[in-house]
Amino acid sequence: MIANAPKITPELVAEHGLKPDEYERFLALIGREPTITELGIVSAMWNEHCSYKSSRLHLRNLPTKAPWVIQGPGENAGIIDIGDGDAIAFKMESHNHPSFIEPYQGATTGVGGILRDVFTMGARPIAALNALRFGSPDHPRTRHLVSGVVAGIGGYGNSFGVPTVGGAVGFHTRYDGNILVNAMAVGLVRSDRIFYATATGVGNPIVYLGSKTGRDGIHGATMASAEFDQNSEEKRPTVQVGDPFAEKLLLEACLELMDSGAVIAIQDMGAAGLTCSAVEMGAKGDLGVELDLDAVPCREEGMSAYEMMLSESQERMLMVLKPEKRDEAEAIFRKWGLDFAVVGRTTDTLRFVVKHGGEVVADLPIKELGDEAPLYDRPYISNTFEPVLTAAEVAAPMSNGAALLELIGSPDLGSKRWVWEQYDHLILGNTVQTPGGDAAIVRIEDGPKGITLTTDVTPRYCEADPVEGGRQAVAEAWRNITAVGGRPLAITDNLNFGNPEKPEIMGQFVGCLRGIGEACRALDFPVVSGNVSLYNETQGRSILPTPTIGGVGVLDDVAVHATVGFRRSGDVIALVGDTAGWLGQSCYLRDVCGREAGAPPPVDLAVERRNGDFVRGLIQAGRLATVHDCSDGGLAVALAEMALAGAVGATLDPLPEGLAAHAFLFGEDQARYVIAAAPETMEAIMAEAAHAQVPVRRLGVTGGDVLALPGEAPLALAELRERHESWLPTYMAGQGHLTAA
Amino acid sequence: MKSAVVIFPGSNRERDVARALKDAAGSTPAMLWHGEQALPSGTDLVVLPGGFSYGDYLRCGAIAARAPIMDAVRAHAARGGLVLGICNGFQILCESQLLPGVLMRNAQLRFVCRRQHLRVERNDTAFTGRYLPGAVIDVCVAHGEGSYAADTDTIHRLESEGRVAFRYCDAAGELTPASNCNGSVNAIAGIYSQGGNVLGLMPHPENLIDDLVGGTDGRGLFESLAEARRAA
Amino acid sequence: MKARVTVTLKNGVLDPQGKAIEGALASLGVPGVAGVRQGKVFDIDLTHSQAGEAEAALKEACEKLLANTVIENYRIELVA
Amino acid sequence: MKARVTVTLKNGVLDPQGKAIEGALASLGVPGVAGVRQGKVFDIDLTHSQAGEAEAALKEACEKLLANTVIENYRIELVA
Ligand SMILES: Nc1ncnc2c1ncn2[C@@H]1O[C@H](COP(=O)(O)OP(=O)(O)O)[C@@H](O)[C@H]1O
Ligand SMILES: [Mg+2]
Repeated sequence: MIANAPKITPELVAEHGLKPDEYERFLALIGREPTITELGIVSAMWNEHCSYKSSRLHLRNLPTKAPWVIQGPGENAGIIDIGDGDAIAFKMESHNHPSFIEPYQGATTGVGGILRDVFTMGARPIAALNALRFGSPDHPRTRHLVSGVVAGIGGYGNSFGVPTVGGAVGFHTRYDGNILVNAMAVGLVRSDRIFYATATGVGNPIVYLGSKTGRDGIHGATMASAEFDQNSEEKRPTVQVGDPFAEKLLLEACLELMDSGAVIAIQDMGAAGLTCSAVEMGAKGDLGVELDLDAVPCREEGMSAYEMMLSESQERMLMVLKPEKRDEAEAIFRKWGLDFAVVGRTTDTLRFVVKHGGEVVADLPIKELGDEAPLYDRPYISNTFEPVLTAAEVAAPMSNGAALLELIGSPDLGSKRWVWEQYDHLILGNTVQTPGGDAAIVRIEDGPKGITLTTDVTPRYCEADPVEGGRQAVAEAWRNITAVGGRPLAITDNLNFGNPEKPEIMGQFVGCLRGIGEACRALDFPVVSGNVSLYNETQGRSILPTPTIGGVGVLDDVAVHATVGFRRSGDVIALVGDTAGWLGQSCYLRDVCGREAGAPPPVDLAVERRNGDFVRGLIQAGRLATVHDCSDGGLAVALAEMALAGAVGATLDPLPEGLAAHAFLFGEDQARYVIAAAPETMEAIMAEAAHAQVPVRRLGVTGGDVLALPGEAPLALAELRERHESWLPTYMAGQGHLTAA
Repeated sequence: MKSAVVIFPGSNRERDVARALKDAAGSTPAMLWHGEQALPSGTDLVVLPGGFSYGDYLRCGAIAARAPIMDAVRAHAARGGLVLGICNGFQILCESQLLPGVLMRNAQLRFVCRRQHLRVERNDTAFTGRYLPGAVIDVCVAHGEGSYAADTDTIHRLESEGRVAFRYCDAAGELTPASNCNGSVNAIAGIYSQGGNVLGLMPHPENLIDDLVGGTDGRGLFESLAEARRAA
Repeated sequence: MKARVTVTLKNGVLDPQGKAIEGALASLGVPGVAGVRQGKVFDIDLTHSQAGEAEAALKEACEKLLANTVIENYRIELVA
Repeated sequence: MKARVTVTLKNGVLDPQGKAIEGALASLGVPGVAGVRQGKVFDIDLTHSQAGEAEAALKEACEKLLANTVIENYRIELVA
């Protein structure tokens, strides 16, 4: 029988993050007191991060299917078909808490983990993105966190050799104690060469590959699900260190091994390392698993079974191999200088048996570890909605030009060049649209196909109205893909929220999810993978609800696409979509007027689709090549970005009557695109738009080196550029700062 | 032209340069594992590609410079064979003492990936024959340790012997502080060996060979190599 | 006054650099190397005249900047 | 046997990192820092039983790999 020391006390149970009733449930399942190793295993399997116990119920309502979806949620990454036998694997994942504690290593291991998810499926990573949220620029830790996180993302991706082609960076005081680091990876795989985590066959060897196991991140998964308190800075030694070089070797070795035909199933060791990976492989395949920990390659001496089962050392994989291919597989791993050890085998017992030092230290029912994990229908309350603000309730600025300068130079809307210049966005030689456009464009091998990628969410909208905010996040991702001419195909999501045990936070979660689901359905833009990060709270204060959406679209001919910058003088500029002048929750209201108030702009999904399809049709027909969607900051900011990107100015026509100028210029109405084309082309476009009942309004003409708003002194592009480019570098050069080494 | 690209375990721009060799120089390179002892016979050009050869944790290129294949590369260079080291390849050439000097951490202490103008300092070498004299080309950089440094004597020798291959400059060809992307001495972006047959440079001409992906200003280097070989 | 600050990784924290160097030394045929861990040294010139003051300043420097106390230990030595 | 190898930049070689640290310490308000130069330490476990052999191996390690003798000096100490 299993030796049982130490004794399992209620304190020990609580330290493992298990609630008393959850522990009772576990006791009932195994019918005896667990060993400490078993307690560790169940605490890892049943925490929020692995079991999705608060979110599962609601995630089920998301649309996950479409004819082009090969693999929806549930595997390491989602996979979509892009034609010609090519498929794209992608997923986004958070590394929020570790990055707050140690920004450089937290970010590196976040990137490493998501890259592994993608190549575990047999896909070679071809692009990475990230969405980052930091606290107020005035918060004493913000600069250090920005510096470390950005250096860490670059440090890992650059060395691994994947281009980081897009993302988002935002600042808000609600992230002061809980930053968000969401990383997305995208890989290319032949659709008949995909690998899964499901083990098959009894008696097959289970092989451990990659780096050695150390005491890193023990209880990392539990930490990721626990609300922060002031003591958490003391949990420091659990920090994991990333080794991009080892990951690069692991990638090459895994892909070579997959080509050899030796692999039956493969699973990366992510959160809760060996535990989650082994249990998932067995449970998915309706098989038992027996592990012998004496065979696990260890970096440190005297590691206990408990530590080995919970270690989150990075750059490790678990595989089930065809027995006859074992030697061939081992030779491949030795060539790449990686550890290779047979650590167990599949069985027909449906038990998860772990041995160490000749003794059984765990013996658990494998299916139940996953299937019987707690599932909560947590109570939630819908948020009280903010009233709609009319333009009359929002003060006009002294000068629209001055307001534009302020917005374009603000922390959220200022250029993020300082960030993305630290990411190698050009490696592999396929980056057709670099950071700075609406969505990145990456060519597939030698073309002509390409994919287009974006990450989006507007947390202040989600906070003010979760359903509308959820819809908007999806719609904006769809719009950004459309704006470059891509056909939006599917999304991954990274749902970052506060403590789900609070009904109002659960209300945000449920609301956002409903909005996301509605938008995905209406836009044929299913969810194929994702990640949930809850308990993003410090001392009772939650982050803004931040469901980051990572969108993927396809371009049949990558040469036919649109870009943001004005191309030449004399083009006519026009606005696709209606403008009511919606200032509630706008950047103008927040950054110029100093208020965060009102309902966010409503998203009409039918209109969204109609306007987007119209714009995409023109791009794909080769008739329109200058497009920018309108989002944060509204029309004026979009126009300024187009002028700066193309280094060509513009002069606007008189503004529409019956609408306050500031509402027209800074309102954040949805489903809008700014387009520019030669006069005769634009004339034809406007005629077609009228026919198709798509509202298009002429805005002005391109030319010169100023942006001239009607009735105001023209703004020199040089001044706009100076404002746009200077905030972040100036901020980062601030007091006592040193780039992470 | 017969070319070979050496692959170290952490190389990551080997496919990029192989594509450039094939597209612009018409040469499909042999891909050579770093553990090999010899180059394929008849090799005209050896390329050390960009990447992080062994993780580059100690000093960039330090471990790669001691790899078995490097003896063969040295012998090839000594015979007058062409060697091109790009980015990490340049670091490896310096660590191997095939080229003088060192590449230190960028002056701003951050990795930098951006478009970058270069002044082609001479167009009478095997690497630059297709560029016009004094040409300013638009390529890209992507490195964290590319700040070229050497003692004053070495710099003096490089300058007086015309061994500076490229300098970081602005669009007009001027050397300004803002255009020196990493703080290199004399804005040096690339240098030749004494015999002119070994070139190391930090920027990535191999990523600028296609109008769709940023432009074609990098093609000239590969076309020059092909042409030099035909002329030889 | 001069000081040397030595910053090393805490026990148990993975050291990819040390690992790579260990592998390289083995393949270069350097005998007998069983483990390598890499750290940093800072040689610091100080204007302080009192050892106590200097040490306090160095401690502050380590905590605020030189060491990442999440994963690193530091040691301060006054050398002259 | 254990050893510590310290690798420092030669005098006259520019150390941008040290300079940056100096600047950062000043703006953090750490008093009295007049100069910083950064180097590396390697803590090495050896299987040698004789000090002479160990030192020879370490010297080889430094010359072949650990130091770039164009710009760096090294020092070897056996510690136990
Ligand atoms: N963290 C980041 N990593 C890479 N690129 C980024 C990052 N943050 C912003 N960018 C890039 O900067 C550009 C502008 O970002 P953003 O304002 O979020 O665009 P949009 O409003 O179109 O979603 C985009 O091309 C985006 O990819
Ligand atoms: Mg956009």
